[in-house]
Amino acid sequence: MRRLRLPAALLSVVAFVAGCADDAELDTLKPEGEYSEQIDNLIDPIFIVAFLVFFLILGLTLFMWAKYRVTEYEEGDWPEQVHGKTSWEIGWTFIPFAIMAAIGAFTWILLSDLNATEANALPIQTAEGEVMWDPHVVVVGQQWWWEYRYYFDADKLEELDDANGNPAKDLPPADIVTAGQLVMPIGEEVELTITSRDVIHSHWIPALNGKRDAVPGRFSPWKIQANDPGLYFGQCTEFCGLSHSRMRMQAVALTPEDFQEWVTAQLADAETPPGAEAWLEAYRAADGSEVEAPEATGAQRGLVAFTQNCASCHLVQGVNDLTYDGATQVSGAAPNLTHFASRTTLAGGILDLYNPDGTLNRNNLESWLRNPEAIKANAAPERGMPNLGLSEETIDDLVDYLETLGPRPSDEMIAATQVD
Amino acid sequence: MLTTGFKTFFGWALLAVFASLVYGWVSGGGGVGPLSLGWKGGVGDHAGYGILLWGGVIFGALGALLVSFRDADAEAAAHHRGMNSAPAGQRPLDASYWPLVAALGAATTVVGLVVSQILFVVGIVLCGAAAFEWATYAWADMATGDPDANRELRNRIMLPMEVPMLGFAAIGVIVVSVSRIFLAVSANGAVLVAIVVASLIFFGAVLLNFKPDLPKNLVAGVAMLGLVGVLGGGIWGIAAGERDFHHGEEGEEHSEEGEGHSDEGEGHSDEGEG
Amino acid sequence: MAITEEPPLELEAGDPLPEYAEQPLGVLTRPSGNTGIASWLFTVDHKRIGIMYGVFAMFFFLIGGLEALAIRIQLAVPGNDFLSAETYNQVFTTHGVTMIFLVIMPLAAAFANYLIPLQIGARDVAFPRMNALSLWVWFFGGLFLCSSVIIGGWWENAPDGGWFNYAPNHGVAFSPSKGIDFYAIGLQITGIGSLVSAVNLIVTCLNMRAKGMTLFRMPVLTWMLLITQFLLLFAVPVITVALFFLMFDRLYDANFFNPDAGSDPLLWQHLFWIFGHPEVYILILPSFGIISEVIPVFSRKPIFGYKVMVFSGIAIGFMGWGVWAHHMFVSGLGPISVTAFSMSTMLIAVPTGVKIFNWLATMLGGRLKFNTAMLFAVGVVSMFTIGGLSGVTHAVAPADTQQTDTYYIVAHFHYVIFGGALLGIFAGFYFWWPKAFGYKLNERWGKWNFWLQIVGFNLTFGPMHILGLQGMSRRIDTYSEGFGFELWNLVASVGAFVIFLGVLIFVINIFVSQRQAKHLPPVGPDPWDARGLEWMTASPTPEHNFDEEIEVQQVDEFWFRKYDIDDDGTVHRIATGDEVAQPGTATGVHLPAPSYWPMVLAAGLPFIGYGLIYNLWLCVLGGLLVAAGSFGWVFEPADDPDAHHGGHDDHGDHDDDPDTDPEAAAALDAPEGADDVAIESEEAPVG
Amino acid sequence: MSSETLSDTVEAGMHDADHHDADHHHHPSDRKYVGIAIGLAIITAVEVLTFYVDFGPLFIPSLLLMMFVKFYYVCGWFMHLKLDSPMFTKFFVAGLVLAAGVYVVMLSASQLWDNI
Amino acid sequence: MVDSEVLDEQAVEAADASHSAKVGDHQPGSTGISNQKLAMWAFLGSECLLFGGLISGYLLYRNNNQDGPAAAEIFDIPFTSVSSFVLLMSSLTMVLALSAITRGDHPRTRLWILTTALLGAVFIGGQVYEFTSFYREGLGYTTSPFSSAFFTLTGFHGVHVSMGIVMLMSLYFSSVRGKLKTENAETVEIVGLYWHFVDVVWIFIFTVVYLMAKGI
Ligand code: HEA
Ligand code: HEA
Ligand code: HEC
Ligand code: CUA
Ligand SMILES: [Cu+2]
Repeated sequence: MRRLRLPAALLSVVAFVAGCADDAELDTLKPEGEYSEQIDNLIDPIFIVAFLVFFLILGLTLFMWAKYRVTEYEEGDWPEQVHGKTSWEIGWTFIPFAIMAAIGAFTWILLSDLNATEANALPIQTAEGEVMWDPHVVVVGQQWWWEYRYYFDADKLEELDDANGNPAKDLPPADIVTAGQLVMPIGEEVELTITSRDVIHSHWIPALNGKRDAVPGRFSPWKIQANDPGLYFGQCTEFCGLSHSRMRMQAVALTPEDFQEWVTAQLADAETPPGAEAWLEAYRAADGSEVEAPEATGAQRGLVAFTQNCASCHLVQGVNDLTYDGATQVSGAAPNLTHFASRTTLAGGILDLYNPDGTLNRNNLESWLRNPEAIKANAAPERGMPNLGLSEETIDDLVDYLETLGPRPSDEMIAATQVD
Repeated sequence: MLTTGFKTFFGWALLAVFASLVYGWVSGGGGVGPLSLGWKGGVGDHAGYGILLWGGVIFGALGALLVSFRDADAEAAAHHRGMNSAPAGQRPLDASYWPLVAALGAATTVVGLVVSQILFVVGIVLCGAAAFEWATYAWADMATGDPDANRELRNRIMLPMEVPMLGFAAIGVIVVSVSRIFLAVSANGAVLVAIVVASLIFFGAVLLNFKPDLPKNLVAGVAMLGLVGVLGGGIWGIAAGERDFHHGEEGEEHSEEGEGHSDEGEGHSDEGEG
Repeated sequence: MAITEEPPLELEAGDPLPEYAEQPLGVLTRPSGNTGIASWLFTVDHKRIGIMYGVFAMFFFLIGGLEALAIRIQLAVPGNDFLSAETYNQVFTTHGVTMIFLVIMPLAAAFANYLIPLQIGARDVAFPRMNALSLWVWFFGGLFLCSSVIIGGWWENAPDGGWFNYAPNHGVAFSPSKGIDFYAIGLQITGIGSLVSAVNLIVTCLNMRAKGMTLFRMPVLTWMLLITQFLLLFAVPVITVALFFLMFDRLYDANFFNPDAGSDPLLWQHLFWIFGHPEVYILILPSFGIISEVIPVFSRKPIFGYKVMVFSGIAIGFMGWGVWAHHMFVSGLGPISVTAFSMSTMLIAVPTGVKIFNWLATMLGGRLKFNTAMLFAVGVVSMFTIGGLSGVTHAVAPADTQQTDTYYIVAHFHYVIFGGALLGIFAGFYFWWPKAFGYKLNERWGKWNFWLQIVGFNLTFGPMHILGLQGMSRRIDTYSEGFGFELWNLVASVGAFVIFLGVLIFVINIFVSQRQAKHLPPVGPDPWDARGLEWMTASPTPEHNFDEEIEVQQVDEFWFRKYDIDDDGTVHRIATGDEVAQPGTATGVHLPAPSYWPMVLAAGLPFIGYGLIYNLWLCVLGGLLVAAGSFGWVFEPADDPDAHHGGHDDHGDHDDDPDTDPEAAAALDAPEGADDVAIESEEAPVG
Repeated sequence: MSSETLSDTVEAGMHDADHHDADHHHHPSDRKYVGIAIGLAIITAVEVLTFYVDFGPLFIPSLLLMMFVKFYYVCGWFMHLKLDSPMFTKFFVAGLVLAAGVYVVMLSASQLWDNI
Repeated sequence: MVDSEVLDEQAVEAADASHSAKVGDHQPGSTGISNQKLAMWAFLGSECLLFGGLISGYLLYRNNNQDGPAAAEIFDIPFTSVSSFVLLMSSLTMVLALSAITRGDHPRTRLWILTTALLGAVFIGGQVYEFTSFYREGLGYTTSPFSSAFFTLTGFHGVHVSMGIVMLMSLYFSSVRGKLKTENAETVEIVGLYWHFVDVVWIFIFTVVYLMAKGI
């Protein structure tokens, strides 16, 4: 494929089709799900029609250039003065019209397909026992990362209403909240309800379906589906300010079994580093007053540092969910870190969290904590994560702690990631 | 050769600059602030200072223009036309009522300084208008030897400013007065007053339409009375204050947070008019 | 300000005045004369105004082009840090805004101003002073917009929301710099210019036509420009509303686009695109008109299907109003709206296709002379088609969900705008240059210009199709390795520099040709053996356009005065262009006098703009300028009274030939001719 | 309600029409204007009445109808569209129709009618 | 506000005619109609889209009053009805002015022009009153989308009326100075067109914004 590219460069129009490269993770012409395939099946023939029309026009032009070209005008050398020909003109009104009508018909059909949803029932084990889940995820865009919220109780979704104000800032509590990576079961139609807490973003996983904007104040329906397990890349495509280019995400498609496993893990509270449980207990009971902290391990110290520095914005279920009172952000939220280490990327899907060999990529995480603005231009503290001026030791401790917020993702997933 | 035009404008410029300095100081500025345009140290009230200084600059520029381009310079003109002597200038023919306005303006300004900012602004505006008109009159009256030409000259400069100003002033007086009356009386009273005022205007016009030869003095007198009535009503309205508006549930909170903005909102329509 | 407009000195009776004494004294008199910079600044001559539109637009083109180059440098390689994210966002926004509002639109306006009166045989536009007003309002508005780059720091305060500037990202909370205030107010100002000129040109087209010039004898270019003006007339107020809402939101905390108060951010998108889509046809139709003039001349055939050309233009103008939501396919509109707008968008391909095929049919069987103007025109036919076809692929809404906001869109609109509008405008430059300046542009340089531009253009924007389909988002300040974007971005960046070279050669060509022309015989009124009325007068066009009114009997009137067609279809020459064309030597034609007021009025607007952003007192100053400007205008006689006294030489560029041409003078004395001229010119000054 | 019947209701004795300059345009007489104005006033009164009296399901249709009639009379007679060049009507109607069309579609797409 | 400049422009063009005498009486355009009138009508066509946009914005947000007062709660229909009458009658006086000047009856022209301007000023006074009282009752410009849209729409209309009054006053002054001749009737007509248009817009606003607030 790669070799094909040079000749293609000579005729960029041809390269149009050939342009799909092996490493093009966002390639729109390499569908991996039902809907993206439908779109591809519609557009490929249209591309061909377009090529034909273009070559017709170009061909006619070149033909006339070859046939009728003169270098100088000679006195009296005048062609027949044709002022028009109605039959021709009717012809080239009608034929394009017919072509467009055909394209329009197929477009119409596909549009109604893409906008229809079907009710599915996927059995899911939750804490309350098995529920039948119609796969559905609420997607919330925010400068500059994505949040995914899972509600296994369909009634909760009824509470989403787009009447007044921006409801995305005040969503009902979800069973699972994650950031940057949308985890979904394969083979199922996964409905998305897309909204935003601040400006307009656009959610796009090219391999699985087209995009849909996340508009504040609106809940836009969309759906995706993946045929095979894997990691599918995405990118926010509506201009959303400073770090629009660094607002990415991935869809992680798992087999139903793996998905169940993931759900089970996510439903649990975060694990507290061994030896720190007592401190945490005391801290929560003390309601803000000083409690002597454990100093033994990095993770223990990290927990303390986290509680002091980070908990005002980041929620870790089971640790600070009692004291967390919303982020100091315009949008009112920061990524939920409860099972942070179970993702393979961080910071809006732009940094790998693991090395290819499966170890934690401390480098990335540390540099993020050292100065997020250097990695992702932002407008902190109102928008984006601020530089908190942490000491190197604290950063080390925090990384130790964050690593405990597992479980670790599977090796295949780690191998599939590699975003930078 | 310094022409009268130059002298008039330059005089005004000096006066305005001086006034701006004084104003900059007395309104609470410190040290050399007003001298350095606020660069080294403060100026009291920026708005007034700015207007005065700006006026000075404009007058100065006009004066400089006149002298450098030898506009309205009778001698230069005479020279240009190859004549030996310039024709004599002409004394002003009309009595000028601008000194009166200027005096009124000055008084209002002083009173305004003490009493209310609005009055102060009104005073400043009056002074400015008087100064400008007066200066132009004075200049135009002596620009050439021909009174007709002088009048034409004056009109050329002044009409583009006078006409819109007068237009605005006319609307402004009525709008402000009428709305103050409406605000002072009860809601139903406002309806009534509106009906009465509009009917008076309308039927007065109808009457005049049918009886065009009513004595001029009578008409003028009645019109004057009407105007005084409206104005008086307005002043009464201001004095009486607005009636109690019945606030919505959260009215209080809203009106507080919305204070500045709503004013600006209204300011908008005013600007549009300007 | 006409402070001392001829204050007559009281002279003793009987004194004879020397000639020069009639000249008013002092510079503050009403502007007069036709030399020097002042003659440009205060002119109300539609030709000078047209030329100034062109020159200013080229200046902005340089700015917009440099911004484009900055974009391309930044994107040439992955992870580049030539521009910070902050700067990049401002650069692409100003690039888009500059190119659309300050380059293509005014370039079209340049042709509209210069050519409409000439093509319909008029002496000037309906309201010459209003015409000057629109120029200056637009230009000052443009400067105001561009000043945002400098004011408050280099690239600190420029608009950064993208050219369509979606809500609520354009709010103060998300864009705290003053940039978007500049955007809102700047576009508002330029909008006033467009609106005024639309009104003016519409009245001109409808009401100033020469005798016999019925609507369906107007040249296709005039028709397309007329349609464009109607689009402007109705589209500008829509964005005016949107911009007011935005301005009030930003400056006075209104709630039009504030989702936290339950407002709908899509309101902005609707309003913007209701304006925005007609706007893209505003960009392209003038170019369609231009090549409809060029292709027949260099094919030696009349335009194929004149009426169909006109009607398809009208159809495009109409349909352009019903498709705006194709820019919102993924915004969550609801399936019914999406389907409806998808269908309506596809339909536009039909009238546009008709045009393409008619141009081809015009060339079919003709005698094609591929000089530079023709090359550019044919370039439009093929390059625009590429852009149009990719447009059709966006119109397929499901496919657009994959394409929108990727470089595939960037490719589409650069193909239609650069490959359609801009190439067409270059064709126009080469074609009408001799009419405006009296010399032809050099063909050798011209061909270099064309080929570099077309090659560079395809090199730049062709690969963007691939990039887009490979998933590269637009408006990203940088991209990572590993997505397959590296190669094509580099190619595109190289291409951009080739374009730059191409345009540079155009600029060089102007100077080269001007020097060469000194050694060449004058081009004469009709250098191309052309067809329209504009060629029926001397080159460069004399200030009064035509010596006498032309009576029109058919489309391509000028051509039919030169040629006759036999019954068997052969063409015979009956006269040469030089014989038919008017010498352009008439003197004493009474023309509208220049005026300061349009400039004074226009100058007030940026002050109001700065005032709204920085300090309301500036608004007072601006408001005074506007008020004084407009009322000064009202009280200024449209005609310069001096002209009646014969003191002024108002009649065009015959300074070198002060002696009145006896024939022309005689023509003036002749009752009918003189009356026509007088009435014509009486009418013009009304503006 | 035709304009003729409207003007018939006008009291005689309004301004004499004989000053009317017959050759200038073909503007209607003052009498006609006054008649129309009275008609408009009556319609407005009925409009205001809808505020006090319950028109039931007719509320909106009747208001729209009355609005349209007023609109028509002001444009047609006060603005002389009925008498002047049809070109003016075309310009104005073009703007009106375009505005109505475009904005109605826009509001529909914004689901305005749902939450009315 | 900027838009009002365009209006100015119109006023200017309109008033232009009054100062170049030769133009007023004879219009040689290809269509036989006057340039100025055509321009004014084109401009009014364009204004339809301006007010259409403002009205649409209002319709979209009419019920979104957040915690602030709602439309039906706050409107004072009796008062607004009187205002509407006043504006409507000013349309009558405007045509009477035109009628007078076509007859060459300058005193009556001045009378009716001045009456029109005065009635317009009363209308604006009423609007200032209305705005102030709404504000006092808790409806600030920033209170809700409804309030922003309402004040913007009616404010724009008010600015248009005010510009009209300025034009009328200019006509009045011209007439007083003897510069508004019988042959300049068209200038009065053009200002009148603008004035009636503004009235027509109010006819729309009064019905759709005020009266219908009750029902929906
Ligand atoms: C000069 C400007 C111009 C022109 C003329 C066009 C013309 C067209 N445009 Fe384009 N468009 C833009 C400028 C222009 N556009 C811009 C600037 C944007 C991006 C804005 C932004 O997001 O920043 C845009 C975006 C844009 C979109 C939105 C994409 C998105 O953001 O998702 C769409 C979607 O439908 C579209 C469609 C079309 C269509 C169908 C035409 C049609 O008019 C084209 C018709 C022409 C042809 C089809 C070719 C000739 C026809 C034939 C030879 C006949 C035979 C053909 C067939 C049978 C197919 N355009
Ligand atoms: C009229 C329209 C127009 C034109 C002509 C161009 C021309 C070019 N554009 Fe632009 N472009 C837009 C309109 C236009 N563009 C718009 C509307 C956008 C969207 C903005 C947004 O997203 O908000 C955009 C966005 C856009 C992007 C996407 C940015 C992004 O999404 O991140 C890119 C990227 O490559 C780009 C590149 C270019 C290039 C390389 C050129 C080149 O063709 C430019 C070549 C020109 C020159 C190099 C100038 C040469 C001039 C001279 C030498 C002048 C000399 C004259 C004198 C001295 C008198 N443009
Ligand atoms: C003022 C709020 C704020 C504070 C305090 C804060 N963060 Fe963040 N954090 C954010 C935001 C917002 C993001 C999302 C940034 C983005 O991707 O653009 C984020 C992202 C992160 C991420 C990446 C999450 C993911 O899943 O992609 C990590 C890890 C993180 N923060 C850790 C920390 C730690 C550790 C601390 C304390 C030392 C901290 N944060 C303090 C706001 C905050
Ligand atoms: Cu989020 Cu772009
Ligand atoms: Cu479009």
